[in-house]
Amino acid sequence: MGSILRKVALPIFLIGVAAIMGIAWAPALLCGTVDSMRDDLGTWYKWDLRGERPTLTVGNIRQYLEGSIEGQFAPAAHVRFGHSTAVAFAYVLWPLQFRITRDVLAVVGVVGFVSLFAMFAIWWERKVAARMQSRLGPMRVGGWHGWAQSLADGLKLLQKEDIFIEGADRPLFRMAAYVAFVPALGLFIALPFSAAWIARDLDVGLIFIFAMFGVGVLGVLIAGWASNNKWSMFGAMREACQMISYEIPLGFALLVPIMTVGTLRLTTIGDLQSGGFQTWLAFRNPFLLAAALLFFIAALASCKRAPFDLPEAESELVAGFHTEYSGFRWALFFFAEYAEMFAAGALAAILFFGAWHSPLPAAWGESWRHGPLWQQALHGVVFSGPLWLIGKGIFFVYVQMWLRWTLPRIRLDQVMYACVQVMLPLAMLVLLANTFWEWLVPSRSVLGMAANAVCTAVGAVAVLAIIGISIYGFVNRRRLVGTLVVKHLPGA
Amino acid sequence: MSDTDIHSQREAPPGTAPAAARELRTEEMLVNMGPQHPSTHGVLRLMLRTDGELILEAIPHIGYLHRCAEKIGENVTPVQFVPMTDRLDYLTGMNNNHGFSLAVEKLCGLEVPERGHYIRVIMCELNRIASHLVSFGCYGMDIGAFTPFLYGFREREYILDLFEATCGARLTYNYLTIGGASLDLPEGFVERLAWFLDYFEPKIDEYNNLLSFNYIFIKRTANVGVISAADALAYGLTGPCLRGSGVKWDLRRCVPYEIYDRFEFDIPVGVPGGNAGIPPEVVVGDSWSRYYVRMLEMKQSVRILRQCLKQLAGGEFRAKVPRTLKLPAGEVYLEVEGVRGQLGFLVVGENKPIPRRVKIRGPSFCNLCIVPHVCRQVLLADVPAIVGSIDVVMGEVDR
Amino acid sequence: MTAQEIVDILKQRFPAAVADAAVEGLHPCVAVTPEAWHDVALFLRDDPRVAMNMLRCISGVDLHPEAEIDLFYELIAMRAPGGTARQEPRPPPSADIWQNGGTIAIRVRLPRDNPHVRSVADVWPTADWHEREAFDLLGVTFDGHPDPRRILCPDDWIGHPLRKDYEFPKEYDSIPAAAAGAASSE
Amino acid sequence: MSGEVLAFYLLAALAAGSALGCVIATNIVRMAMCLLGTLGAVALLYFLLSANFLAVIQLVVYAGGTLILIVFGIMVTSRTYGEKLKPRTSEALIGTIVVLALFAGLVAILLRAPWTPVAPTEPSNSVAQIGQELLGTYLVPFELASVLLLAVMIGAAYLAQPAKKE
Repeated sequence: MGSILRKVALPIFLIGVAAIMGIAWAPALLCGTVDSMRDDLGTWYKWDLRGERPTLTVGNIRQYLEGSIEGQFAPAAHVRFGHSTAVAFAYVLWPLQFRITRDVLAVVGVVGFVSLFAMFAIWWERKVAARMQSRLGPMRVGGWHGWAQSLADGLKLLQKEDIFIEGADRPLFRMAAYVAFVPALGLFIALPFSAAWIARDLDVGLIFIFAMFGVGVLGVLIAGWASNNKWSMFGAMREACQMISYEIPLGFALLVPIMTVGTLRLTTIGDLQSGGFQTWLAFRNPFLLAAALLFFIAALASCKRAPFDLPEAESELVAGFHTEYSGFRWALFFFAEYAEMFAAGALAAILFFGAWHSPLPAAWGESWRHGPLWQQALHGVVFSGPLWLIGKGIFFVYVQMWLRWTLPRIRLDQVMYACVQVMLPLAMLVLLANTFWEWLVPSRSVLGMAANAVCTAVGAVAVLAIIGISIYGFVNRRRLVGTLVVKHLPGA
Repeated sequence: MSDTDIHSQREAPPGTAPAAARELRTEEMLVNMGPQHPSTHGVLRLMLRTDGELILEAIPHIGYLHRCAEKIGENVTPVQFVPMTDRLDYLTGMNNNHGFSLAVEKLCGLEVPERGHYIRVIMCELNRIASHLVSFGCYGMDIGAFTPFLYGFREREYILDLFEATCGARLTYNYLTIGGASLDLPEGFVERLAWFLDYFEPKIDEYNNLLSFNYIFIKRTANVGVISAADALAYGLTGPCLRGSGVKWDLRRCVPYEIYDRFEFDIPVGVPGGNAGIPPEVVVGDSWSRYYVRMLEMKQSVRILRQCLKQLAGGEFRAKVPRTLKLPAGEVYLEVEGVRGQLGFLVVGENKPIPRRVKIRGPSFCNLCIVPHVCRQVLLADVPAIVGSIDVVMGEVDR
Repeated sequence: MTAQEIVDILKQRFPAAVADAAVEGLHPCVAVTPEAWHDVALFLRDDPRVAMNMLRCISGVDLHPEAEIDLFYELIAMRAPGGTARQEPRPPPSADIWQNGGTIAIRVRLPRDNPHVRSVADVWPTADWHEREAFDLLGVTFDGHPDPRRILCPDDWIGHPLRKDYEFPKEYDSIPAAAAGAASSE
Repeated sequence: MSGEVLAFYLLAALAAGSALGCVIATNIVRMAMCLLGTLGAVALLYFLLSANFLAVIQLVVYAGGTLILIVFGIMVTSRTYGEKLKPRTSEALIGTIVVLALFAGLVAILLRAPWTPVAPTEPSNSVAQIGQELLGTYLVPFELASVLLLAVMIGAAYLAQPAKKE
């Protein structure tokens, strides 16, 4: 059994990925179909409106699918179904017009995405760390580069005993993991993967995500308190200090793009950057570029990643706030951490780096967007779609890993110093400068266009350098890794 | 806990904290750091009396790895005791073998043949590099940088491969023994060693770029745990810890033993920051200086090894040692420059094959006793930085 | 400064306390009476001629059939560049290398039952742990020691293991000893 | 019963239950956690009322800020780890009287209020509106509040600074 699995491991892995993507794609596609049917039927529809809405009947949908009603925008317009198929599909599509169905689907999607991403990211982090350290990392479980390592770890963690420490405050100890995990999950409700891929398009989406980052800290605090362990306590206090302090520069850095675009709705912010690479907000003027950097650093501190990983500094605090946790409760903290890492990366992408748009102007693909199914799919890959946001998010997660495996840890007083004495004044300064810039320099003026061009050039050089280094590293991957490792370990 | 006044509190000598700080002081907390703690390098246990993150007092408790090495030394012959010395400072087995063998040879008046001397120096210096690599990597870990650890171990593997080819063991060698070395160097050893030296020397600069001159690393270690030269002498610090305090003292040069007077090498010491590429934050005797002395010592070891390879003589590698070696009455105390400091052996003979007493002066034991003196009014995160820079191996502290 | 010179200075300063000296052997050593040892130690550290600024080791030796215990204090004078030094290292020293200003061992002989000697932890702080070790393993009591506890053995250990007549316990804390009778040599 | 009504009753029950828990819990950190339940449930109620901005601010300021400060403060200063906090009988009595009076007052107001249902309107851009109002109509009180906060901050900084070395 094992050997068979090992042989077909890579296909299983790839099919799994494809299936996950498919599961994620399908609801959006189907919902879109239903929505276009309603549009075609002349009913108005808007996502977050309350009030009376005409509903489609199964019969409407069947007629639509059979082609008895001509639709203009529906993808189904290009396909003709037979009667029985149409009936079957009609029953599948009918519930999708109700909000509750979509919400359930969204929740399932968010939970699924977070868990899968955490498992992927843990495996990937181990691979990244290994590569940086001339090792190979997980190589055995599952076959190809140990892709099933996280699955195996998850199984192991599920089987582990759920240990309660003598003298721990049991209800709080239990609750802490959830209090840490739920906000990390909750922030994905307002996080758009693309303009249409969002569970709830809140008009205050940005602050909601910000709030969720803040509430998650309580879990860590409570975990440290309830563990009845002095190291956990130290970790919790460090976390509280760090988070409360870094929320302020984080907030200031967020204000800079908000001031430029004038909205808190993330989908609007994203769609304002659809005009190609040079319209990405970070490249609009130098202060936005600086704000992007400040945001990333502050977000790093909020995600308690190295060099700001003081709450779990293992050389000082054993394991910090989760010293006493075991099994699945322990895993929940990591799920939360990786979810927050991705959210921070995705937020950076949405606010500064073109959201779900590719560097190509979205206008070029406008005709594909309304074309047949394959053109729509291609549009999602080439111009704008959730794949781009997930890709950018993963890139920023990678940067966080890269920093973690390179830099030493900062001391607590230095963390505070960096926040209060450096980050905060800098963020305020950037905010002020951006205010004056937006006020005095119109984006169509010579100065505005020159600043845009320079920043775009800087960004382009950075992107090209990263791509170049990656290709160089990949081509020479055998040479860069220590010879011992290549010779002695399996899978080389 | 107020974070802004940490520095003022650190500067204030204990007991004279400003009035406001005394008023705001909360309960003191006793925390056990170790014996199972990631950064206590084995089974050191520190009792920390803390006020928030501020350490008021750190009391080391040792003895968790006590294996009665000295009692064993009184019950076996010196040749049988050599393997036991491997297990003292388990990272520097060769140096320990060497020190004990020298002491017994001095007591019995044995002469080591020429080639034996060179083999000993080669092995000791290689082991010094191997041990400093571990120290470099672990210190990175203590500060929170993971990657240097793996790099240090990667290079150490090459050295252990050489040791394995020579004596079959990778950690507890029992190779340098009374009268010389127990085996000759294997075929091709010299070429492999020469290759390794060429490979390794540029790596040191790479590590300096990666860790030593990293801004965060400097901020974490410079001006932390400053030990003055006078304190270092009073507390019996030796080795890189003493040299980090600016005392240019190395037994290999100051009280020459073996054949170290035939080689040219420098004694790296801690120097004040700002000159010669040393970061301006650095103070003589701080953690960074102690750490950096080790990095420079690796380069000097490479230099010694190069000269060794050039001068390496042929011939016998071990003197004729009687099967039952009788230790004459009297005692001898001999110190060698071990990796962590001066490793001393007192051997008392009484005209029997078994010594009356074997006393081991472990450099880690003597270096560790300064911890309570230095870990005062520092932050919790500084404790690993200080203990790590003193670089103790508990096998030698507890013996 | 050679051992002979140190011994001469000591004999001149403490004629009563300094007994026999063996400067010629492998281990240049001078015997000092326990009562005078603390004063001698202070003198050895503070006298500019001798200036033994580092205590390297304290070793206790149990002379079992005889009813005595020897304590060896290994001292060394490390001279900063510019200080007087006779014994020069063979390669020409660079200007700032510290030099060996002489070594000497002090032997303090104590009675085996109830050995007492004044602690020198206030003279050389490093003596603190060495003396604790000598107390732990050999049962020598150091008067005036700042922290007279056991150091290597547990606090509730009975006996002093490095004594020649020490009997290994059959069990400790109701854990049976794996190798009972390991004390006997082969 | 529609979903919204169901959700309202659930959230109201959660808010009230947590508030009750906050009062009767004997461990101070558990009280704080009950407070989190109340604050969170109230935030969700705001969401239910389409007052998104208010809800989010509730989360940021109370759950994410104030509550963390409270818990942090408890951890740093509390010497009552594991100790049970129980009000004295007199305290409980006074508390009950105050609460009953408050409850009676609220009920009276609720009964007297003219409840005219308002047709649900499309939510406008509430954030922009709030901004306009704050920096337009209510500029003076807003700025006064900021000045007060600034004074508080300066005072706190003054109190926290270490005594000058002589």
